[in-house]
Amino acid sequence: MADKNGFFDLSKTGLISKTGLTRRTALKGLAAGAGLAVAPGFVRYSQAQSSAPIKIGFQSHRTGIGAAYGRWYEKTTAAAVKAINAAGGINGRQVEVIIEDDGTDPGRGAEVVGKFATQHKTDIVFGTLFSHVVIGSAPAAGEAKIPYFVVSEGHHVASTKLNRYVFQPGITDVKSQIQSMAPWIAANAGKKVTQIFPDFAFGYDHRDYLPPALKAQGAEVIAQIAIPPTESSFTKYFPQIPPETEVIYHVMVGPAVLTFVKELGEFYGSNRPQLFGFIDSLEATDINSPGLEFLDGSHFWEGSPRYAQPDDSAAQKAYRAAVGIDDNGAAVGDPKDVSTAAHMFGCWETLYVVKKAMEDAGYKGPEDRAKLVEATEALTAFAEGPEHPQGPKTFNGKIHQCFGIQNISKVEGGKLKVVHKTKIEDGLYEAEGDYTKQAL
Amino acid sequence: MSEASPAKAYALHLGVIALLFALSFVLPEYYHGLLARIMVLAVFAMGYNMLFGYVGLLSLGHAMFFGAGLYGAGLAIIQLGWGVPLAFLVGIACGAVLALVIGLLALRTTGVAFMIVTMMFAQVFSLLILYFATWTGGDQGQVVPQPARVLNLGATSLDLTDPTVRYMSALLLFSLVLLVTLAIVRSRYGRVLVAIRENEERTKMLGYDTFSNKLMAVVVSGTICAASGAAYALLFGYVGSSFASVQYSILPLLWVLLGGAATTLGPLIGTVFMYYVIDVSSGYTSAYLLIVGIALILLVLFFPKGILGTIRQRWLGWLP
Amino acid sequence: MTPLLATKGLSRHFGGLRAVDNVDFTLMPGEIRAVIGPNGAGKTTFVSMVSGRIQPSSGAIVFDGADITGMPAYVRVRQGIAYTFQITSIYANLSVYANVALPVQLTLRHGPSKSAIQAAVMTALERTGLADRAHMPAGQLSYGHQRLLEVAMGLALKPRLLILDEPTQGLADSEIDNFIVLVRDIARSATVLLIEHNMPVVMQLADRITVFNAGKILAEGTPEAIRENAAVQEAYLGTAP
Amino acid sequence: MHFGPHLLLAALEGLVTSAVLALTALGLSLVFGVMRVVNVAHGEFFMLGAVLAWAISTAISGHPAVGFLAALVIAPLIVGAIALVAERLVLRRLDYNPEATIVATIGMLYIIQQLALTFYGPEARPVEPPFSYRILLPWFGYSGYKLSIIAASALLLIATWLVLTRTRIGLIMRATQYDSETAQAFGIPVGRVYGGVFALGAMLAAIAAVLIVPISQAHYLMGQDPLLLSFIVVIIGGLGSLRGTVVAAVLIGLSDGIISMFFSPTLAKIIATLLVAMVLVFRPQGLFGTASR
Repeated sequence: MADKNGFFDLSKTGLISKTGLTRRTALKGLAAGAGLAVAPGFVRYSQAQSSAPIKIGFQSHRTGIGAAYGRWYEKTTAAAVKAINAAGGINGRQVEVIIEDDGTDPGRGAEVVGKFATQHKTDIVFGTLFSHVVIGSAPAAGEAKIPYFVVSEGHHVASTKLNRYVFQPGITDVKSQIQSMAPWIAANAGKKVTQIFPDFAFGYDHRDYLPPALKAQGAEVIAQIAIPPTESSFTKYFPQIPPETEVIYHVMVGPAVLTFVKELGEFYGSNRPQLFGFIDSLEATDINSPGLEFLDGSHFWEGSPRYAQPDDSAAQKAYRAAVGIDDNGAAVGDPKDVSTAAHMFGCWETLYVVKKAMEDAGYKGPEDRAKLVEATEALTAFAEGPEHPQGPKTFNGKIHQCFGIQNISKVEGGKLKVVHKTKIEDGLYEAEGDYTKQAL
Repeated sequence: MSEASPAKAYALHLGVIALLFALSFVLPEYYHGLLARIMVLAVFAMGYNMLFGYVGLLSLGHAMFFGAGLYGAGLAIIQLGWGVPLAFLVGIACGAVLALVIGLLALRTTGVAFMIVTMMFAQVFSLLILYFATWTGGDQGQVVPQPARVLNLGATSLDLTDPTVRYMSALLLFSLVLLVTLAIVRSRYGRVLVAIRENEERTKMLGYDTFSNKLMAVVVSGTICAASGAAYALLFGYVGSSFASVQYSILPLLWVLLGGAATTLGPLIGTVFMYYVIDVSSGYTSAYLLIVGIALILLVLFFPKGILGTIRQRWLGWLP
Repeated sequence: MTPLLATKGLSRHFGGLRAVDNVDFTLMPGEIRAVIGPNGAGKTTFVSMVSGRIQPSSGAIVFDGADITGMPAYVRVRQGIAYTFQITSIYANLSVYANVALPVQLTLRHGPSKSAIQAAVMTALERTGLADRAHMPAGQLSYGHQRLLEVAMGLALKPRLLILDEPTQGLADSEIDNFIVLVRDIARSATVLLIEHNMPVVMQLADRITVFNAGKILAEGTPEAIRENAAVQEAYLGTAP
Repeated sequence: MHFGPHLLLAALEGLVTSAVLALTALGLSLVFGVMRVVNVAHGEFFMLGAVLAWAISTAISGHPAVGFLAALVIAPLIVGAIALVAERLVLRRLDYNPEATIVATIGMLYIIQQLALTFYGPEARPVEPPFSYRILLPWFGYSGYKLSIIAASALLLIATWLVLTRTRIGLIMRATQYDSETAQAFGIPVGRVYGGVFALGAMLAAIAAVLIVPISQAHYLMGQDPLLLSFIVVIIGGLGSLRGTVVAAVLIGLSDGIISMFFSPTLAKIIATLLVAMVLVFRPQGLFGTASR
C-alpha cells in the first residue's frame, strides 16, 4: 500500500537510523570516530558461519507517514523471531533482526537496502510495507542480489515489474483481494457502486481492478471519485456521489481518514447507502473513536481479523498472544493502542516462509542467496497452522506472490465481526509474467 | 570576489576530484555506494547554489528541475525504450526547457514572492506527475529496468548498476559540473551574477540586462539540477514523485546553506555533512532527527555562513 | 549641431501628483548642464526618465537623434547614458576594483583581456583618486570616497552623457574642490548633466543652468542670467523647505 | 446533487478552510511582516497546538466542551511559551538573519516533529467537538461545529485587528514593522517586541489548530499543508496586510472548494494552484501590497 508523502516528513534528509533489536554499539563507535573509514565488513566471518546468527535486515517505517504501521510491524516481527529462536532458530542458527528506518521514503529505502547489503551484511532484507518504498528499494536489492521479502500487499511484486530478488510470500496482493471481494459485494451490498479512493497508486489498484471484477458478478461501478493526496477535508467531493448509489466503496488511507468517515456521516446522517471499505482506512485506529458511530453496520475487508472471533483457531489464539494483542486487537495493557492486525500477520508468516526456504536451500550464508531465491520460488502452498495463523495460502513462484483467504467483517456494537471468508480461488488471476526467467 | 590566485583555486578543485577518485579504491563498500549517491545529489545542490548562492534568488521549487531530469530520463527508457545516452540528454533538455518557462514567469517576481511562486509551480509539477499516473507511475513510481541501464559504447558496454561504474559515472558528472561551476563563477558572467545579487538596480544602471542574466542563471541552474535527476534515474533505477515533492526543494537549500552559499565546494560539503550527521546520530537513537535539528541550530549559530563560507570569511579569503 | 539629448512634452504622474509636467529640454554635446530646483521639483524624476529607471507617462526622449523613450535602461547605458545614484549605490561587499571592473568589462566587448580590463579599471580609479584603495571592500570606504567610486563606475562606462545626481551631497569642502576639478576633467570627453543643491558648485561648473519648479522648467540660462532671475529667486525663497 | 446546493456546500467547505487558514496565516504574516524572517517551523506550532489539544482534552474528563475550552486556552499558551523560548535562545542570537533563520527554523521543525513522534506517537487521534449538532439542510447535512469555526475565527480576527490598530501594543508592533531602527531610536524595546510577535504568531497557529482538530485529528505530520498554504496566503495578501491576509485566505479557501466542483479533484488542485501562482506572477506585490519593497 502507499500513501501521500508529507512535505516535511521527518527525515527526508539523508540517511537512515540504525537501531537493532540487538544493539550494535561497536559499529556506532567506529562510525562516529572514523567517519568515512568504517569498514565493518572487512573481516570475513564465513568461518564462524555455523554458529553466527542469521541476520535479517528489517526496513521499517519508523518515521514519516508510515510510522503507525512500522511500530506494529516491528512488534510482530519481534514476536515471530522470538518464537523461531525459541524453537531452535533457522538451520540451527539463531535469528537476529537489524532495524533501519527508511522514513517511509523510497530514496532512503534504497539507501537502507544498500546499507543492509554492504554494511550490516544481512542475509536478507525484509518487512517493507508502503508500495513506493518497495518499488524505490527493489532496484537496489536486485543490484546487490539480496533477497527482499516485502509485506506490502501492493500488486507491484506480482506485476513482475520488479526483479527476481523481490518476494511477497506472506500477504495476498491487493488485486487478488479486490477480486475476491466483488462476489460478496454484488450479492449482499448492492449492484450500483461508487468508489472513493485516494488519487495515487494504492487507489489505482482499486480503481482498475474493481470494475471488471464487479462486472463479472453482474454489478457495476457508476462513479469513481479520486481524492488528491494532499486533501484533509472531503465534504466538498460528496455531492459527486450519484444519488442512485447503493454501495459506497471506500479505501481512503492516512491520517485524514477519520475526517473522511466523520464527514461522510455528517453528510448522509442515518439515511446512507451501504458502505464497504478496506480496513486499511482504520488500521491502528479505534473503531469506537468519536465520529465513527456512522460506520455501524458497514462492512470491511480484513486480511486477518482485528477482533478475536468465536471460531478462532488455536494457532490464531497463539499468534495473538505471542504478538501481544487482546481480544479487541489492541496492545495488551493499553486498549487505546490499536494494532494494524489486518496486515501485520504478514510479517509473522513471511518470516516462517523465509525459515522454510532457508532450510530447503540448506542456506549457509550470503553466498547462498541465489539458492534461497530458487528455494523460495519452489514453494507452492502454506498450510494453516502456527506458522500461518491467518489461514492457508498458495504461492506462485513465477510471480513471487502468495494468495490466501480474505475476511469480510461487519461493524456491530463497536466490534468487527467476520461475516464471510473468501476462498483462495476467488482471488486467483492470470500471471502477468515470470520472474524465474530472469537471470540470478 | 577573488581576482587573485586562479591557479590555487583550480588546484584545490582538481585536488578534491582526485581525492574522490582515490576514495573509490579505499572506501568500504557501503560508504562507496553512499558517496556515489551523495555526489549525484551534490550536483543537485550545486545547481541550486548557482541560483541561490550566486544570484541570490531563493527558490523553493527546485525539486521540479530535479524531477524533470529524473522523469525525462526515466520515462524515455521506460515508455519509449530509448538508450541511456539519449535518455540522459532528454532529461537534461526537459530541465532546461522547464527552467526557461518557469524563469520567464517567476522572474517577474522578487524576494519572497519568487520563493512562493517557484514553490507553487513545483507543486503543480508534482501534481501533474500524479495526474498522469498511467505514464509516470504516480506516487509509487516506477523501476527503470535493470537490463536497460547499460551504456553501449561501440564494442564495450558499461553496466551502470555495477558499483564501480556507478561511482565513476557519478564522479564524472560531479567533476564536470564542479569545473563548469568554477569556470562560470570566475567568468565575467559570474561576476555579473554576483553583482545582481549584491545590487540589482545598480547593475541595471551599469548597462546589464539583469532579466536576461537572471533567466540565463535559472536555465543553467535548472539544467544542472536536471542532470542530477537524470543521473539519479539512470544510476539508481527508480523514478518516483517523492523526488518532486517540496522536501526535495528544501534539501538542496539546506545542503547549500550548511556548506556555504556562493562557495563552489560548499554544496558537496553540505551534502556530505548532512548525510553523515544523520548516519552517525541514527546509530545512537531512533530519535535521531532531534539530534539533526539541534546540529542544524548549533551550526547556524556558530557557522552562520555555512561551513565553507565561514572558513572563507575567517581564514581563506581566496576560496571561490 | 544636433542636441545630444532632447525631451518633448515629457511628463510623469504619480497618482494625482504631476512630478514632471510637460517638459521640453535640450542639451548640446560637450556642455556641463546643472539642473537645480527646490526639493520635490521633479529633478530626480526627470533624470530617472532620461536614464530609463522609470517610464514616462507621456512625451518623448531623443538621444543623439534617436527616440529612446521605450528603451530599457540597460540599453541606454550601452548607448552612452550613465547615471550615478543620488543615494550611494555601490557593491559594498565587493572590492573597489571589482566595482569598477563590472562597467569596464561591459565596454570592452571585443576580446577583453585581463590586462585590458585592469588598465581600464586603474585609469578610472586613478582619475578619481581611488587607485590606492583598489582592493579594499567598497563598503569600508569613507562616505566621500564612496561618492567618488560612484563617479568612477560612471566614468568606466565611457559615457557620452554622464548624469550626476547630487554628487557633492555630504562631502567635505576640500573634497568638493577636488570634485570640481574632476568634473571639469570628465567634461572634456563627455557631456555632463548635474543635479546639484550646492550653488557655489553649480556656479563654478555649469555652462548653463536649468531651474525646475513644481515639475516644470521655470528658467534656463547661463549662471549669471539665472542668478539675476527674479522668478528663480522667488521660487527658492518662496517654496524651498 | 443540483448545482445550487452543490455550490452552497463547496462555499461552506471553502469558508471553513479559509477561517482556519486566515488565523494560521495571520500568525505567519505578523512574524514575516514585523521581523522580516521566514518561520519554517510555523506549521509545527500548528501541529503542537493540535497535539496539545488532544492531550488536554483527554486529561480532562466530563463534558467534551470542558476539555475543548480548556485546550483552547491552555494549548496556545504553551505553544506561545515554547515559541518565546525558541526566539530568545536561537533567533535573537542569529540577529534575525533571513537565511540563518531558515536553517534554524528547519532545525526547530525537526526537533518539534521528533518530540511529537516520540511522546505523542505516529497515530492520528481525534478530539471530541465541544458540541455535535448536525444542521439538516434540504439537500444534505452539515456539521454545526464547522460553522462555529467560521464564527470563532472571525471573532479572533476582529480581536487581532483591534489589538493591532487600537492599542499601544499594536502601535508599537506597527512602528517596529515600519522601521525597526527608528523604533529602537524612539525607545521601543525592539528585541522584546520581536519575542512577543514570534510567540503571538505561534499562538495564532495553535488556536487555529485547536479549532480544527475536532474535525481533522491531531497527527505529527499535520503541520506541512498549513505552512505551505499560509505562505501562499501571506504573499498573495501582501506582506503585513491583515486585510490582504484575510481576503487571500477566503479567496484560496473558496477557489479550492469551488474549482473542485468542475474538475476531477487532482486537476482542480492543479488549476487552483496555477491560478494563484499566476496572480502572483502578474501582481508580485500581492493583492493588497503597495510597492514591492
